Amino acid sequence: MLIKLAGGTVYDPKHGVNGEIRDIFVQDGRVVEKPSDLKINAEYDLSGKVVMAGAIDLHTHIGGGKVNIARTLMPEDHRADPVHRTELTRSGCGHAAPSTMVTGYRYAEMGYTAGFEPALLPINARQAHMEMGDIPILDKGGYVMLGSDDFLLRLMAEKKDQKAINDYVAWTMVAAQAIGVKVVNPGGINAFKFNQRKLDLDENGPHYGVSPREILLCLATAIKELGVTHPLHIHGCNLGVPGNKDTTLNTIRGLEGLPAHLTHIQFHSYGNEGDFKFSSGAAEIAELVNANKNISIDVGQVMFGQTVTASGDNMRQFANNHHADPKKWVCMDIECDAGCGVVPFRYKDQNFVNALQWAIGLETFLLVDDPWRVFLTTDHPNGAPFTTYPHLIRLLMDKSFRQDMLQTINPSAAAMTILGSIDREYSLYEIAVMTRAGAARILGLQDRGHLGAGAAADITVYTPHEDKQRMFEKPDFVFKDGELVVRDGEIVKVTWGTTHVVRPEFDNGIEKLLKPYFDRYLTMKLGNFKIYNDEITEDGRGSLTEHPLQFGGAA
Amino acid sequence: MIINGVTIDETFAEAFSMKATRIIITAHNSKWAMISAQAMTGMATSVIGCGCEAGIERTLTPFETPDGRPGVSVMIFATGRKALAKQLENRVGQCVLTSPTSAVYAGIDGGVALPLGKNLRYFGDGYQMSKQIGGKRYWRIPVMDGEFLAEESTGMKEAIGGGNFLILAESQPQALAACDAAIEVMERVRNVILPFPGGVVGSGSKVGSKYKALGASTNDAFCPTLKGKTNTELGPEIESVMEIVIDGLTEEDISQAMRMGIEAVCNLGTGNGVRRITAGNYGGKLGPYHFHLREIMS
Amino acid sequence: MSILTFTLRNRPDQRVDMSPLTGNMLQDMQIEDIRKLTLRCGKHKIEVAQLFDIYGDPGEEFIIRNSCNKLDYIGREQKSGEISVEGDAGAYLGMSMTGGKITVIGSVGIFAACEMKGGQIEIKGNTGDFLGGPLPGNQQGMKGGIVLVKGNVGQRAGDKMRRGMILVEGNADDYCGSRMTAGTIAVMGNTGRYLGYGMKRGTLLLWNRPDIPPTFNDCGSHTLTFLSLFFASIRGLESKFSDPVAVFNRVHRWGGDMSSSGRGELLIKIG
Amino acid sequence: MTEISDNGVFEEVPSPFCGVGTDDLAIKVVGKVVKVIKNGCRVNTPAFEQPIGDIRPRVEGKKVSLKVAIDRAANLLRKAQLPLFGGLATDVNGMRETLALADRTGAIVDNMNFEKALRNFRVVHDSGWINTTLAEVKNRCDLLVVVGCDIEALFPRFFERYLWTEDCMFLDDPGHRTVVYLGKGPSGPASKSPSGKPAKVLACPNADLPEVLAVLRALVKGNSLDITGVGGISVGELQRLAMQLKKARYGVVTWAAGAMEFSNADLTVETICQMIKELNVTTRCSGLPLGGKNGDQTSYQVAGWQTGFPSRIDFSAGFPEYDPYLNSIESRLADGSGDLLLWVSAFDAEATPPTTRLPRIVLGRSGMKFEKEPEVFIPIGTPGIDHSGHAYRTDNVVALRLPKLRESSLPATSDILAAIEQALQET
Repeated sequence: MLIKLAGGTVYDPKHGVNGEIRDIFVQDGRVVEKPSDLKINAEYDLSGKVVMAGAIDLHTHIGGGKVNIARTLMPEDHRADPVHRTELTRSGCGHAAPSTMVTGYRYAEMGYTAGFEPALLPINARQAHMEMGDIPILDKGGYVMLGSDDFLLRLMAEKKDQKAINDYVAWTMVAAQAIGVKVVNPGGINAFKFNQRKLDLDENGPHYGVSPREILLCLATAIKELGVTHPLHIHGCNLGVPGNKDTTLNTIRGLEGLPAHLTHIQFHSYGNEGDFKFSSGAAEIAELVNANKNISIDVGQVMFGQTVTASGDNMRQFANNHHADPKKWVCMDIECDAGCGVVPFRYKDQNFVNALQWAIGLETFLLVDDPWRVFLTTDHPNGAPFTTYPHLIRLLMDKSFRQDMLQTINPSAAAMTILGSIDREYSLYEIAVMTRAGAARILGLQDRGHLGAGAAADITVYTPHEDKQRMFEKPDFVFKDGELVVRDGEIVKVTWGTTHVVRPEFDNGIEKLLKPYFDRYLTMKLGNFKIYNDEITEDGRGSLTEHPLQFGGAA
Repeated sequence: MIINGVTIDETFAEAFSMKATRIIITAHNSKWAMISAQAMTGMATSVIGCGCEAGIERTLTPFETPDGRPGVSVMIFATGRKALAKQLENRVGQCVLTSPTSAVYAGIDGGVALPLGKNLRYFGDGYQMSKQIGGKRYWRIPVMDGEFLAEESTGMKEAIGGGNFLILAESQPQALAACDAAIEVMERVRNVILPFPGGVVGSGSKVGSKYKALGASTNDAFCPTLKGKTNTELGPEIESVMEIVIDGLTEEDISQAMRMGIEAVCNLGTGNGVRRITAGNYGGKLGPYHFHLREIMS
Repeated sequence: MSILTFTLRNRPDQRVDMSPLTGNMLQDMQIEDIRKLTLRCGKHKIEVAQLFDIYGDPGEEFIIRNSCNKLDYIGREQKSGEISVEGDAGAYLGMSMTGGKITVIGSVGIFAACEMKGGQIEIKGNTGDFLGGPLPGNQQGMKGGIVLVKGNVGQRAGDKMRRGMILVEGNADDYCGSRMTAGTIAVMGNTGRYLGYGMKRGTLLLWNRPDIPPTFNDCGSHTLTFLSLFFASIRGLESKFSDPVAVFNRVHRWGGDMSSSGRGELLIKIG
Repeated sequence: MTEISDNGVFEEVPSPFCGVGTDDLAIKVVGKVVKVIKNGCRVNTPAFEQPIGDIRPRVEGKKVSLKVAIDRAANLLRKAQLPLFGGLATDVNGMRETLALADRTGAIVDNMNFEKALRNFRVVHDSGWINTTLAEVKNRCDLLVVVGCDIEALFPRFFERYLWTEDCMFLDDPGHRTVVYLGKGPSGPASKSPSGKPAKVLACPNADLPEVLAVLRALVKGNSLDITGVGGISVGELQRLAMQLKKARYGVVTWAAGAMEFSNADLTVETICQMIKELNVTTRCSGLPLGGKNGDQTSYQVAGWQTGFPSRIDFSAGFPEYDPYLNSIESRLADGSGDLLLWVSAFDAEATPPTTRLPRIVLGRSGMKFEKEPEVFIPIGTPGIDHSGHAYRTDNVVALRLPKLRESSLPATSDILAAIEQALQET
């Protein structure tokens, strides 16, 4: 089967292609060089259309226990957005915490072909994979969460060498079928179990006497030494706390040049100036990010409306419970591994703090120079549901629209942001970088996020439009692995994507430490804890795609 | 125009736009409702010196009040919404809330809402309770004598302040008697109050003063003891002048009160020393409402 | 001119969602169009005329005759108009209605007056559980209007009620006024156990002394002025509540639920 | 992973039956006979050892081929106006297929134990909670309050595995943990500490639990009450318990919704959970709902991620509608709107469908017996014995990988339901 996508205007930043008219050939699910003699089975005339690789969301909460808690917590949100079945698609619910099938459909309908769950609790990774196994079309993957788990803290407290830590990290990644490692409020979730309500970067945590800075360094080093492409995915200390920008600045400085990804940085970019002791720290943070090439970020943009926040950071989620709207929330301590907190939020444009959060996110997007190192996220569903992305893209690409929106928010917040003075407008090329090529690069997905020969044929075709929201919310065509899955913004075929993993090597001897730990302290046997490949592949529609490790400096 | 020997001047009373509200105070018995009403309308003769003009409109039978207890209807006038709201809150807070067995309700429905129980409720220190009954919200505030009940808010209306007429008589006792006769009938008129003590002003004022600090001073043209020293308005037969000031919701209300009052005065006639009726104005330049005495009496 | 009347032909197998039929929706419609309105009935959407014999003139008022307990959502979101139900009604009667009136001659299912915001519901028979409650997950039950029940009400009447009045001439089952956050429930008959469970604010006005829940504290006997207003406000209802002999303002007050924020009250008639 | 040793014994076998995620069983399989040889208990051993009955499907009592049974089931489903899918005791894949078929046929799905589980679910819908999981209990819990359930009768190995442990990361002596029963007392000695200290029991009848918990919550809040006792428990005792909860470093309050057999028990669970939230203002305290036997939790989890709702979901409108009261099978059998019952019960042959005049399609654990023969009976395998699969344990966080222990030729729930769905599409 050979498909020709003819004459589209192509944006393929990995190959420096910036709006050039090109033909793209797809064979057996892959992009190929122009074949000389083969018969073309299908041709799409894409003249006047914009062609990009399928978009990749590198931080979206689409699977795992906390997402299902969020779903259970919000029946009213489901009732407000019922999704009908069709001959082709399953029914479900949409909006803040959509059902798995609807998650896949709605992402694909926006031209996304991959999404990564950033908080795979090791003990809950099996569930996350099973939920993601029910997300159609998208490729997926997950970052396993470490940093508040008692085993790591024990290793650190016992001053075990970096190698032991590397082995443990690698073992956990493999056992949890992960592509990266995330740390959430390093040590903080653990400290909360000892009734500590705050843990600063250089504060020693209870019981183990290990500081968040030490945890960050130790994990970032492990990732680098193991050759995992995706740098340590960091959800830092003090999320949401006014004045936390200093923690974030110190976190970046403290990484000592190690590669790191700071996630939903908007929630970590707050000053404490002004009448309400809440201000933007975006400019300072952007400046430091610009200066430190080892750092990448995603924004975690806040958009106005109802959503539900779901995080492993139960220390901070507990602290935020009085903001719950509607007034209900769940916190959990989980299996000496981590925790979770689920709190519904309604971000209001007339609320000073919410409006400034919105502005801080946009400032961050616009002040970080290098689109290869800043990624488009709302930390779905924490800042907003992922379905707001087209609106967000318009805010980034259209200054006058941005200015109009700025006029409508809480005036005190509008007065506190420099947003109005920023002229930058993202280009289509830059959007393609941050949502495709850059995301693939930072994840180590060599055959995704671009349109060169050998790439998986995940391709999105848009009709250019002055209103970029309209353009990005309803692509003309979406191909997944070469199959047409969306036409005119509607699902025409349901396929099943793969699960991306890396498998760093480790010394099996680590199990000599782990097995007795499992037997003595945990409630599950080591052997039952590991997720085996056939668990993901046995149903015939799931698959695993292993990506190579990188040594000698990634990216 | 002369009625029963009394000269009605060819002049007019000049009145001003004001904002007004009405509240209903009830209590265990009419005595305590009246005490509370009198206290809250005390020292409310003139907006200039008191911030508002307030008075008792009438007493209410148990059948006329929301809670079936004896009550008093009170009206309060001020120059603007803010001033009115502030005076209302202060006076209800200090004189109605504090008055034993009292409760307070809106006397005007609709229009711009002025807080009544809405702010007083905080006196309840968290123990206050709200109740919505028949589409209206009430606050139940626990107090030492039981429970103070206050409606959430009362309505505000556009109103008129400063309707007036002056009674010119041959002697002080005769002027006073004429006032008494006028007040007795004017008190029956709805939608008006007579904010001055007993409804009567013995010391009408003019605008301005030789002393810089004062905005108003004695109306020397009507002071009988100054006949020889000032540009007097008084003939030799006049020995005392008294004024009745009327605030009301509409021109009709004020006109009616003035007509009834002047009629009562004229009924006494020259035989009782009443000689002339006139009215206070500022040449028509200050107030938008002009109550021409002869039109009213025709 | 005769009142528009829908006569149910047969008891349907499936439950029927009656929400398209409200006073305000029908008042300006032609009879032909009303006949063609579709109602959800299980998996299917069927035309009104397939289920009901219809006669009379469209207007704000209509009658459902031969009604049964499978007709759900009668008067849902009604803004104005008047529905008379002759027979029983199903679940969610008058859900989210904001105005107008619904009268039911028979009994009704669960969640009557669910999240009702205004208007009046009168039920001559009994109601199921959750009268005036919220849908699971929602934070506020009934928020306004008056519900008058001449019979008995099921469990958890007024769950999470926020405003408005529920008047019960008969008895209320267990958990009456659970988790109430405001509003008034008046019960002339007896009340079950766990009265006002988790109640934050609001008033349970009782004619008969219940078993006082252990988390309500005695606040003594009082004459409360607001009760005069309460009775005055319902004087116009055709109910025992409007009988002048029913009026009282002397009560024994119990404050609670002390396990919750404890600002609610049981007011029990004295004498 | 469950390992098979040289002598034909499976080690470290996880159990889907007990709800608390026991995964240390040793099981010997000889042919089709399963024998628990280590770490069995009253719940798990008989569940594993239940012998296989028929393996042939039946239509109206006559043995038929699988294809005939599947076609008959598809025919019944095709004709049904409102099929009711009940039982729902199966593994993750079984539940996935159940929902796919329900979505296609416009059915109502209702787990057989949801009436009990709803006592917890309504709390999550309405107000939420602070909960913990078994490993945290094992390593941190210094005060366990057991509300209204006899843990050892329901979960025989709970104390042994999670409380009276040899090792514990954060308590000097796990044997010094305090255990208090509120309501029902223990039926056996399991709650007695290793040194022989019995649990404190504040006993009261079930029906008094709502009030006892309300009083406890009021006391935790610091409110004073007029009463001197409730449900036979003195306020002084409850005041002491309130102080214990406030002083505990990591208190855990546990309950089994299934044991709270009184109406509106969700309100009592809510009271417990709100109290726990209030305790967390100053100390740590968590809830631990116990349950999840025989795939209950599995069914709620999968329904949760595929529809947003845990159970009692009506697909007849073409999208999932949740009504935890009206969409119960019991209610739909009573009002006559359901016209076909499809029952899935892969774990417990005793968990049979209700007897009704409606036609019934039963996918039951082999050996299931009926008062009245269903139209279609297809014996199915048990996840974790006859085929591999996944099941959740009580704390919802941990999913167990269930191994296949024997060759029985009994099909998986998901295989049968997928075949029925396929048959529906073909004609």
